[in-house]
Amino acid sequence: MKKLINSVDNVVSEALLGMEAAHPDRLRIDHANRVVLRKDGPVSGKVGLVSGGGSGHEPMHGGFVGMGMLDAACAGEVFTSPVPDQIMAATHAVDGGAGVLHIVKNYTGDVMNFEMAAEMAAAERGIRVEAVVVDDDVAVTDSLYTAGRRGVGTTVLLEKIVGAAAEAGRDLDALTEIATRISGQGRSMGLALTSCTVPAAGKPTFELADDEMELGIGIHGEPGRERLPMASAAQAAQMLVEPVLADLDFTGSPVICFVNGMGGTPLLEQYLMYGEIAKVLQAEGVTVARSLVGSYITSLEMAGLSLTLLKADEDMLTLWDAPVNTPGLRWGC
Amino acid sequence: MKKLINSVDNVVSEALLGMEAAHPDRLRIDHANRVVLRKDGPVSGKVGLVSGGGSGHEPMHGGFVGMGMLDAACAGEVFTSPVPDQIMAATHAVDGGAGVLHIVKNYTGDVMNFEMAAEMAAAERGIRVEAVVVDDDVAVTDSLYTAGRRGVGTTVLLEKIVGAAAEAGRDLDALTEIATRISGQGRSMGLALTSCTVPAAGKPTFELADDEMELGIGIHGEPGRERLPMASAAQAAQMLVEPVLADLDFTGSPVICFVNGMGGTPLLEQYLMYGEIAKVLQAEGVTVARSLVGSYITSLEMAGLSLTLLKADEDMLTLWDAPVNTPGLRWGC
Amino acid sequence: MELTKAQAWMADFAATISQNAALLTDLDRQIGDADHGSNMNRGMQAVIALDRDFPDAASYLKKAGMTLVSTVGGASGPLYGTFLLRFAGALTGQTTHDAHGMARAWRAGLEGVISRGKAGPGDKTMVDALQPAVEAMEAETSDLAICLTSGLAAGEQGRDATTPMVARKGRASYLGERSAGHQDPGATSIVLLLEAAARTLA
Amino acid sequence: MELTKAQAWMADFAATISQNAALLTDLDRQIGDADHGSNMNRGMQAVIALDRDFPDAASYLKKAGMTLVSTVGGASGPLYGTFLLRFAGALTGQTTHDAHGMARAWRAGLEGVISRGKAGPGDKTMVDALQPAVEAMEAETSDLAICLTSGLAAGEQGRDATTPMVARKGRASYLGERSAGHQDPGATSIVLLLEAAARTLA
Ligand SMILES: Nc1ncnc2c1ncn2[C@@H]1O[C@H](COP(=O)(O)OP(=O)(O)O)[C@@H](O)[C@H]1O
Ligand SMILES: Nc1ncnc2c1ncn2[C@@H]1O[C@H](COP(=O)(O)OP(=O)(O)O)[C@@H](O)[C@H]1O
Ligand SMILES: [Mg+2]
Ligand SMILES: [Mg+2]
Ligand SMILES: [Mg+2]
Ligand SMILES: [Mg+2]
Repeated sequence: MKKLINSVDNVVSEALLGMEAAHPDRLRIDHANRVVLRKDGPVSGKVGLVSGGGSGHEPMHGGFVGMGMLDAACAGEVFTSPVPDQIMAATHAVDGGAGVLHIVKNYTGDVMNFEMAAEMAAAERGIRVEAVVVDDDVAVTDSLYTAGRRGVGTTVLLEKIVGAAAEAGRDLDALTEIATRISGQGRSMGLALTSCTVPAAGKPTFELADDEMELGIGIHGEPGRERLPMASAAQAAQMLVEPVLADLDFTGSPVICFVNGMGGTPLLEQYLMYGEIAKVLQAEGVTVARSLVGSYITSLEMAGLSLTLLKADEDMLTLWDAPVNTPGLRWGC
Repeated sequence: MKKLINSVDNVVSEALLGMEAAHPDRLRIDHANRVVLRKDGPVSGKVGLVSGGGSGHEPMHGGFVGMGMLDAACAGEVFTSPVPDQIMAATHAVDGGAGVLHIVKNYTGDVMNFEMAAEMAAAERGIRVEAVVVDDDVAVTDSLYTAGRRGVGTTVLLEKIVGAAAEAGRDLDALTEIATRISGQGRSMGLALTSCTVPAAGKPTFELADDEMELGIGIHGEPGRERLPMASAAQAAQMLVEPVLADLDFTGSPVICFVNGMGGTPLLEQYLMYGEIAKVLQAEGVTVARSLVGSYITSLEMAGLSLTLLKADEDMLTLWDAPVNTPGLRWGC
Repeated sequence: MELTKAQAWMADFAATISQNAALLTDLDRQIGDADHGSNMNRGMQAVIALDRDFPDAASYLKKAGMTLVSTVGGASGPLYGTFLLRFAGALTGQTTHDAHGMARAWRAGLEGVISRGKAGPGDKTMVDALQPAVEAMEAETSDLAICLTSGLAAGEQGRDATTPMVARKGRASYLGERSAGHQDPGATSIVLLLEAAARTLA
Repeated sequence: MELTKAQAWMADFAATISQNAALLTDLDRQIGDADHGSNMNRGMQAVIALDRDFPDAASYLKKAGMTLVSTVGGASGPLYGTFLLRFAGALTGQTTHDAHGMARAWRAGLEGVISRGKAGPGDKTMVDALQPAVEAMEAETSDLAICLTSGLAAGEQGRDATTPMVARKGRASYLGERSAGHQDPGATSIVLLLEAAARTLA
């Protein structure tokens, strides 16, 4: 394992020190609790948006803290959900009197830790907390009897859109409603060319031969659903688009198309893949109204790509276009 | 070699198709000449800024085309400078009547191809063309008798600042002057943990063992000056800062500090390294006025990091803060 | 249960986890995200770093549970934390320290895990080791040592039985059929907890 | 020089480059950026795809030079392009096709390379193969075939001599001392050009 770190135990806390040093104008960091906070928060009268999860997905979530997006992000250990103490600290810190929305990716650990934190925050301080659980990964077979789908790329789009809605002064019920709707209308699919190495583990989570790829991966370096021979970009685009469209009808409304690099795939390939994906979508009658290309929800240095489609409406598009000022996503200001 | 491509011959042209599909609002692409153009260009009365170089450094340069930065970027083959035809096409396309500035990184190929293009553009159309050659890499021993230093990270800062100055209506002489000054006041140093694979070559340019790193690398996957045992983040920060400060005195004026991922190094490590570098700079009495952290001038999927310091002044800082709207760098609008 | 026994149990478990952290992480690498060993180790190191001054075993184990909740994260933090919190709750007010009480405490812990994680038998989780262990303890309440060793033996069997299962809960469920053929990490660490108990609590 | 000879030269060079592209790229991987083979191959494929209809060798080679400038990029594009442009320029108006004229054309090409790239002998570039080759041709003007084969032999020696050199021009110069011990890719491709010439131009 080769990483630019000092010790496997301090990766997250030292990265947070660097983040604070790099963005003193926009971020404030509660180092004891490992919570990234909006510098100008809590914003009085605004619903506080709290997300978080394991580290190793940067810029998500800490890089999405700021005006028009999150109020706080809790940084867990690498690929390990944060603990309730962190989430409670974040919830208290962002409470502007209008309640707090937790944005949770659907992993057993994340869901349980956020649940415990919400129970405690409500009991201890009477803060009204709602939660939305994002579960958009079509690679996972969903059923009543399983843990359900993983939360992946839709999370980024949701944090942006709901962040804009919160900034616009919508209340907790309205935000919970639109967040739930976004989670229901987003679908993702990913593939990997390499695995990645969790610092504490010291070696790659799985091994792929030079002529293999892994289809249906999540964002924790975990193996996917299927190991396949390495495909061309055109074939790979098909493999990503097809299961997404098979799961939800994306025709008939504007779509936000998000092509995401997993961390180790250069932008050159991401753009090439965007072109291939756009071709397939056009042929399938999907109207892309907005797009996002880049490494926004990553698995450390994993090489690979994910596709997220969100069935949007005019309201969501307006919120998508609204100003956002975070280290990871910025426009309009 | 595992890459999300269709064929090694079409990587660049297909990536440009994807780029156009992803940014139809901001970019226009001359596919025959592989030139990325500002959608609303040429801007009449404004000096046109043209850069370019080998592909594989994305988002540089194509991702820096747009309001407040470049007017055009010429995309060469991967790690191969563009040809004069492309540069001429770009020069003609961006000419708004106020002349054109070529921003060239100091590589033999880039310098010669831009020179030939400038000669031809002047001869054929009478366009006034000036050039600035960026040569900021302190890893390279400089002498009258060699090709001189490579152009690396300072290029990004220069394109942003001079882009803002051009947008503000400064004339070609003023832009050439400030560009030359920036080039003289920027210094960079890089290190790599892995090499990268040029698609047409099919295998990594060099091999590094699991306990080795390469100090003093450029941006073309080429080996560096020294192979060293893998170091901690704190040591690596020293190795980057020290030769930069030894080459130019950065105390006494505000500094822009740019910590750049080479492509395969996750943001988590980049932030961690930013923190380490900030500590060393503070101890050395360097005042960081602005900072930039991210993968902006890359070597495909190379894992590694570079540090660029630019000795700025108030004018440069104001230009740095000015609005910019490109796929790769955006703020203020 | 005496405070010193509870502390010996946690100390033993912490040492065992530390020795087996690489193994647990390795199991988790195969069907999860390669962190179960480091998660549990981080938590148990925090537990043994606790002050040793507690009025009784129940308050100590409650604090240990809270410590796991606060330091582990992931799925195992809330689950192991809830286990100990409920286990401690069942000890509160118990005056005799016999096999009956022991089985009751483990049962309470198991129910906490189930109510928090919603996993049932056969879902390929720690429940598959914990539930048969608790049932075996409940069937052997004549002697505390025998109670614990039969719990351990049943837990080991339960752990082994997870190997062919297709996971329906936790991260391994994302793998679908591919999760079969790998032993569940959480079931494996539960057996370490049972081993430590058999060594220290009788 | 007859048009057909010039075209045979370029065709032979293109084939040789294509056969040796991997070798050239490999040399460039060691002290450069692993593209000299693909650069030259891209350019020469474009040259042989040119229309075959030209008034004379000079206008054909001029077009070939422009084609290299327009398709190769990097350092070798302008350098090889300038070489052929100047070579063609020296042929213009030449009526006899002898060794004198041949040497004069190569000299003109060499001077183009030097004025474009500013490299001198010992800088570990293509000049280190090209310059001795031109000098050897100039010393053997009695017979065209002998002129070309002695140029080739001197070029080979010049190429071999680049191995111990420390580069002062081109990308390899960034490596400083570490560039020593590797043969220069551009000097290597110049020898392929000389080989093709010896086979086709006599
Ligand atoms: N819903 C659940 N109920 C019971 N145990 C579970 C559940 N989900 C996961 N587990 C257990 O947790 C273990 C994984 O723990 P760990 O790796 O520390 O957390 P994470 O999965 O968040 O990385 C699994 O091996 C399994 O035994
Ligand atoms: N200034 C120069 N003068 C002459 N030849 C040069 C010069 N710089 C580089 N070369 C030659 O060009 C070769 C490299 O060509 P190539 O790899 O195609 O271009 P690049 O270096 O731009 O990748 C070198 O091996 C060297 O022989
Ligand atoms: Mg985990
Ligand atoms: Mg090159
Ligand atoms: Mg795990
Ligand atoms: Mg080269």
